Amino acid sequence: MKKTTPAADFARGLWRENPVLIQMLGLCPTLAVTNTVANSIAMSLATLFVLVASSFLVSSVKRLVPNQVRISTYVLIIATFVTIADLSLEALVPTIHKALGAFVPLIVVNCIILGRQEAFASRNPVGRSVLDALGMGIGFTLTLLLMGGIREVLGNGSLLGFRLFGPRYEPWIIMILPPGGFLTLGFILLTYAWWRGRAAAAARTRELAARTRAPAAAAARAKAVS
Amino acid sequence: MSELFWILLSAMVINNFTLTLFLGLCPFMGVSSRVATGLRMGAANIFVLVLTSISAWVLNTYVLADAPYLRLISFIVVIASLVQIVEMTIKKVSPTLFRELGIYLPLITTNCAILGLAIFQTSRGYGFLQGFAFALGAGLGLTLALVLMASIREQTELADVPAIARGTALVLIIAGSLSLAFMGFAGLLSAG
Amino acid sequence: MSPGSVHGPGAPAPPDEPRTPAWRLLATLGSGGALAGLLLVVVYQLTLPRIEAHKAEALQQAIEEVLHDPARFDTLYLNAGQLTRELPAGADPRALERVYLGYDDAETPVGFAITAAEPGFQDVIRLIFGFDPKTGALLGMKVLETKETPGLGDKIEKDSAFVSQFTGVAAPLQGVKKGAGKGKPGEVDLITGATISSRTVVRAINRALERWRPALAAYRERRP
Amino acid sequence: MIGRNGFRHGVHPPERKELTSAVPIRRMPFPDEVVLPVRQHTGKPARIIVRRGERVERGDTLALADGFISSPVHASASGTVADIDWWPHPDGTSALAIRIAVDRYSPQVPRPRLVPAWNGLAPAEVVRAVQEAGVVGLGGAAFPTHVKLAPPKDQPVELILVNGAECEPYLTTDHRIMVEYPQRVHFGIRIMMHALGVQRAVIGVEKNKPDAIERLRETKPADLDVSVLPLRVKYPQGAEKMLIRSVLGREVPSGKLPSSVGVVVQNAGSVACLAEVFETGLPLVERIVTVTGEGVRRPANLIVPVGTKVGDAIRYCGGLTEDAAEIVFGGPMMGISQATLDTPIVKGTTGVLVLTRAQVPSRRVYPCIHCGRCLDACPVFLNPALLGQLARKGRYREMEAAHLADCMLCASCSYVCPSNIPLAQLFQAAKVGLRRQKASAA
Amino acid sequence: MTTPLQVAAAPHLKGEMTTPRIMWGAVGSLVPVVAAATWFFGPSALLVVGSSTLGAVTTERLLGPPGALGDGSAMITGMLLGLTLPAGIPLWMAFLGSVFGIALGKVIFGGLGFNVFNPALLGRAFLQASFPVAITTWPGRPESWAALRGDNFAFPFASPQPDVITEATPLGLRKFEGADTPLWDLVTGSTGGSLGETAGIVILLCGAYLAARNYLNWRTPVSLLATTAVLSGALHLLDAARYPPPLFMLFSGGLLLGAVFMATDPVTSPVTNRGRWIFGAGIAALVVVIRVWGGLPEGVMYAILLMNALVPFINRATQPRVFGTRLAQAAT
Ligand SMILES: Cc1cc2nc3c(=O)[nH]c(=O)nc-3n(C[C@H](O)[C@H](O)[C@H](O)COP(=O)(O)O)c2cc1C
Ligand SMILES: Cc1cc2nc3c(=O)[nH]c(=O)nc-3n(C[C@H](O)[C@H](O)[C@H](O)COP(=O)(O)O)c2cc1C
Ligand SMILES: Cc1cc2nc3c(=O)[nH]c(=O)nc-3n(C[C@H](O)[C@H](O)[C@H](O)COP(=O)(O)O)c2cc1C
Ligand SMILES: Cc1cc2nc3c(=O)[nH]c(=O)nc-3n(C[C@H](O)[C@H](O)[C@H](O)CO)c2cc1C
Ligand code: SF4
Ligand code: SF4
Ligand code: SF4
Ligand code: SF4
Ligand code: FES
Repeated sequence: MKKTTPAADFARGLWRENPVLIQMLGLCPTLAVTNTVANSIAMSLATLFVLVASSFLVSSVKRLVPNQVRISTYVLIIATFVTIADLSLEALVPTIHKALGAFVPLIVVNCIILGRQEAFASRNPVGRSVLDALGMGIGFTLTLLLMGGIREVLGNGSLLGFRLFGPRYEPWIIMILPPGGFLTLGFILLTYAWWRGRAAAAARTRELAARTRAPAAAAARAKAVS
Repeated sequence: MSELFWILLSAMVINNFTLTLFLGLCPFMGVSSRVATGLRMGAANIFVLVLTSISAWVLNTYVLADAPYLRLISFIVVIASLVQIVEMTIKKVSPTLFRELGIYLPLITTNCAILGLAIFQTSRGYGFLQGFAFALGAGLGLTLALVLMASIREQTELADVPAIARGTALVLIIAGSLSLAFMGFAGLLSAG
Repeated sequence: MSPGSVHGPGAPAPPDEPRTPAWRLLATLGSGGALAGLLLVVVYQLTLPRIEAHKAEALQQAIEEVLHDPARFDTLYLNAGQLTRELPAGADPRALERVYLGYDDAETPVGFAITAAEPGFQDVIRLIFGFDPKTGALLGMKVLETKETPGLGDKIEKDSAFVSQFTGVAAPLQGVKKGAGKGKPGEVDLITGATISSRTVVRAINRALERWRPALAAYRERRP
Repeated sequence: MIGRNGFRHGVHPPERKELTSAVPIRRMPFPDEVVLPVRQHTGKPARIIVRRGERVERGDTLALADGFISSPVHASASGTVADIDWWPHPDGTSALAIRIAVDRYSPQVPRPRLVPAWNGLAPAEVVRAVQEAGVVGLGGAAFPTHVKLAPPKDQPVELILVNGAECEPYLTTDHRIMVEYPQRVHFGIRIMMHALGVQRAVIGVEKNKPDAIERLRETKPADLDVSVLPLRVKYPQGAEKMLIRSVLGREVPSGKLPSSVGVVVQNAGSVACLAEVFETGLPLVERIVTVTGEGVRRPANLIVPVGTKVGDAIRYCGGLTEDAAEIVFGGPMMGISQATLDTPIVKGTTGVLVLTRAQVPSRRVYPCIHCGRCLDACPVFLNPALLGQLARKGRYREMEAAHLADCMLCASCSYVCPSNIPLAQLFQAAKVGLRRQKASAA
Repeated sequence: MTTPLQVAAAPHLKGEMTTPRIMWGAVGSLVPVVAAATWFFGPSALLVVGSSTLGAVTTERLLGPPGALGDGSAMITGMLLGLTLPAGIPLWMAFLGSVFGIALGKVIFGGLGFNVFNPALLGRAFLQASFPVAITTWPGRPESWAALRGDNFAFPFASPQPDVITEATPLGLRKFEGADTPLWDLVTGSTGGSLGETAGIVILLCGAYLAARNYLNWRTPVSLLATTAVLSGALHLLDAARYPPPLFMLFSGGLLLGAVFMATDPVTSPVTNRGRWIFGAGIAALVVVIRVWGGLPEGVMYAILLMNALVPFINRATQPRVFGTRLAQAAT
């Protein structure tokens, strides 16, 4: 793996390799628990905890673990941390634990976590692994917050429980129902692709402008494009 | 009987694992571009789900009664090992079947539909038969969603889908529409 | 996304460590498992009291609500068609169905709290209700778990006008469209727009009562 | 045994035959130049044996058949070989062609009897004579006739089916031949029966040509087992698989030839031509074409020397009208539109159709709306909607699996498609693309 | 002879039917249905249909391929969506439903011809899942024809004011109160319901016109209506008290509108004739199941959407047998 800076290790997961939006991993929790912001926060914090803790441990013990039982060991480690997170949530915030339902235990099989162990923590030093896990976890958190935000605002007219639009707002209940999960993520991806398409078009125009050395004309064209 | 039927129907269409509970989305997104693949994946899923339901019931009844905190670990370990054993058996006994279904087994082992089934079954306190109906319904529902999605995706390959929607975004919108359509089954058999 | 890319079986193994003795594999897994188990036991023990407390509190709250703040309550187990206060020897309490019997300050029983469940519009609705066998009337009802549509079906939980009807109404209940009641005892107005969910509540209570009535009656007779 | 089931599906385009159906066949004067492509038939192009500047008489061989599935080319007029070069071909491409500057005042008398008299010839000798006379099918595909007269031994022919359907709108060539030369049709059948050793023949004629049916019946020789069968007016009744289905109620298996069900199908004009060749002793050097359409001033049925440039034929018919817009070789359903008036009329040219501007509006193509009309039109029960979508995406292999090979490019599907999707055109391109893909894979 | 020659591919003749003609023909035959809705429900009907049509057309114009409005299909989507809504629904909801239906039900698949789900029904399903109360509030009939029914002019994104008088639909009455509506009322349309569902006779006449002009394939509605009649007839024979009679099934709810205008959408129904028979029968079976055993009183919309999802499958299963292949198969 190419040497990167710590900042890059951390930043990777936030956007460029965002686990949900770019890598399409961990879709189940992303869709299932994001009908309110509070649930999104709890879920992503639990995931973040499991991810960072597992990365730390996996990276620390990577030399001790024979290759053949690598995966089994990782799963064992992850399952342990997930159970801890599950029990802690149940003890501390029982209402949210109830709302998340089976999805906390299901963090065990979240593709992001095992994926990072395989792809990163098992090959890199502890510090970098933790940074990577933090980045990925925060990237996951941001996505869940975005999803939860959109769904709660439209679906309930509130954010974190606070009414935003007053009592006359007619909530779009679909947004907190299952179809709303699919549609919201689809819509986010569409917006992202549209934005990228525009950025690419703008870049092409700039390049063209530089090459033709006709700044004025190209600027006019760029304006027309955007 | 009618309770078992309702459990099966509920897991299959009313609370479809994929379209309303969001379980097993990764195979749903990843393996739903061809109907033939989707069918095989679905069949493999039904098989593993039933196996899971049985093992979870055994574990819950005989092993885990006093150590609920080991539930997750033991589910994972037992399911993974069972699937592995089955996989090896199939490979030995019927190489054809292995080619058709076997290659999907390791992919399924650790997906959340499987673990989710075990967890739901536990938290709802299903007995053996109830668990079996639940697993069968979940598997059939998963297959239904997978195959519908695959056939629609094959169709959209021939469409002039705008560039920004190609790929996952379109699949999600289709899934949302399917999920919307499946809402028609809500309340089935419970209105009487 | 490439299937199998993040899960073990599909991932290519790094080429180092060509041969590891079996005992090392077992030892690694064994010690890992042992450590994990140990850790979990510790966390479990640490969190258990709070979790149990939450659960007990939730139960207590529900019972207090449907039995209107009894002084205390007993858990009665159904064993071989009989309600017993004491666990039969060797029986696993988790396997037995139960009801709760509340008492007022004078140690007079005020009624039973009974849980019930029926499939509603989306999924199973779970609820608990208080029932007084002496008057044959309900004491109250509380929904424990529902996945009904927010804004519609969840009114069975949130609509106080609906919930309050279950206090004092005579069993068996009869769900009627709002305003269509004929003033008969046992009538409960259903919720417009959530007819199914509200009717499920009525049905769940009726079915539970039908099932429990013999045992409840028998228990009352045997009481000193 | 003869069933009148008809075939299923198909379309009913307006017939427009009245423009020429009553116009007697007329000989056109020799033009100043004829252009004879070496590729006027299905199979290998003919091998040229003349040089520039050489003098040739009408009926002389200019190019020899190159193998069995090939056909020679004969001079259709006396004159000098002016040039041998690439020239626009009716199929839209260019092909090597021999241009002959026609002798202005030549009587155009051929050399005596280049083709032997038929009686007394053994079947194999008939086949050779037919090949040497350059006779090919005149129904459009220009398949060498002698090949059909020598079918594989394991597929015995029981019946000769003469195709007098002429289902394409506008065209009246076969119609006029059957009305004016019915004896020739019967004589041609007699020759074919002899060559094939077959006793029975059926002439299928669409019911919109009652005069042809009547004339054929009147003139039937008593010793010949020929029956004339009126057919429903429906396009593509003349496609050989449809014709066989209509006449015999049999389906030619997918990918097989008519001989697999014991039938040889020959166009009525080809049969008459066969007779003419043996009657006159002159090889195939002229043919009958309908020059028609609203874009021609005086539509007619003409005998023209093979190789006549279409411009010359049209000029003879009074020229183009002001609003003429498109010149089509063949009928409106399957014909090929021509970019130039210099394209020669060849052996396989059944007609020249000139359409006006009002008839060929530019049509906006809409996406397929899955209305299913094309499925209801396709006489071979393909799914043109699916094939069209696959074609747009270049997925030729899947088209192959969807029986692209069975498509006969009849364009019934394109005709009915409300979205104006050029289905048949897409399928033709796909067939070419598929062949290329396979060639490059091999 | 200097005329420039045009070169085009065969065929050089074309049939009369064009896609815009089919679509505008459907628009034209929806006009009487809208008129009937206005007759029954007053100016609210025009407002609601107008708003949803405006939403559809605007979205198609902004997001769709250039010139897509000329084919008329967006207009149909908008009008049909409007006809499936109650008269009192806020106009902003009708508009939003069309925007959703066209944007995520049609444009995203590539526009006309490529969509899998019926855009009008997808828009309605979206509205029903979003605003289940507003979309099942059937305002009663005020004394004056010209009065608005319900809060059509609710401020965008705000809830409608609760309507004073509401009435139940025949299906709702049947399902939740076990009450029957006289058949005569159903046929004459003097019942509650969506704008387009009470005008049964008009819908049938328009459908007959469309079928006669070959704008729609008659097999789908015939199969749908016949299967509904047979299935509900069988149930009714089993237990006349529990299961409604076939004529009630046919004339209540959106069955006729769905059968004539929605199940027949060429784009989202099978392309083969055999497929159309299956499609219609499948919708009918689902409608009967949902109406009889489901939680919702009406199931036409969901039934059509569910069968839409099966269309690729039906198409695949009902490919015609290619000419000359039966013999080939027999030989091998
Ligand atoms: C998206 C959606 C969600 C629904 N959720 C519920 C629900 O949670 N509970 C319920 O009883 N009915 C629910 N329904 C069904 C209808 O609101 C209700 O059964 C029907 O309109 C009967 O109306 P009524 O109660 O006014 O007679 C739902 C319908 C839709 C479209
Ligand atoms: C769509 C289609 C329509 C055809 N219609 C006719 C027709 O009307 N008359 C005809 O003689 N040949 C027609 N043909 C050609 C016949 O299939 C067959 O090739 C021909 O009759 C054989 O005779 P020939 O070799 O003498 O040309 C048609 C072919 C196709 C593909
Ligand atoms: C009420 C009505 C309105 C119409 N509006 C339009 C229109 O706005 N744009 C249009 O292209 N065709 C419209 N048409 C259809 C045209 O009359 C004509 O049928 C169609 O454009 C034919 O298209 P083509 O020329 O591409 O074959 C309308 C038809 C009717 C009945
Ligand atoms: C007979 C007929 C019925 C139609 N039905 C619908 C419909 O139910 N919903 C709709 O959105 N469009 C309908 N359309 C219009 C068009 O086919 C539809 O918008 C396409 O689905 C868009 O690709 C119909 C068109 C015709 C000709
Ligand atoms: S098995 Fe894992 S990687 Fe493969 S599709 Fe399922 S979740 Fe994704
Ligand atoms: S398609 Fe034309 S050339 Fe062919 S048979 Fe019919 S009329 Fe003759
Ligand atoms: S062109 Fe081909 S696909 Fe079209 S109708 Fe003719 S045979 Fe069928
Ligand atoms: S006729 Fe045209 S629009 Fe209709 S299904 Fe065929 S290709 Fe599609
Ligand atoms: S997160 Fe559910 S299958 Fe991957």
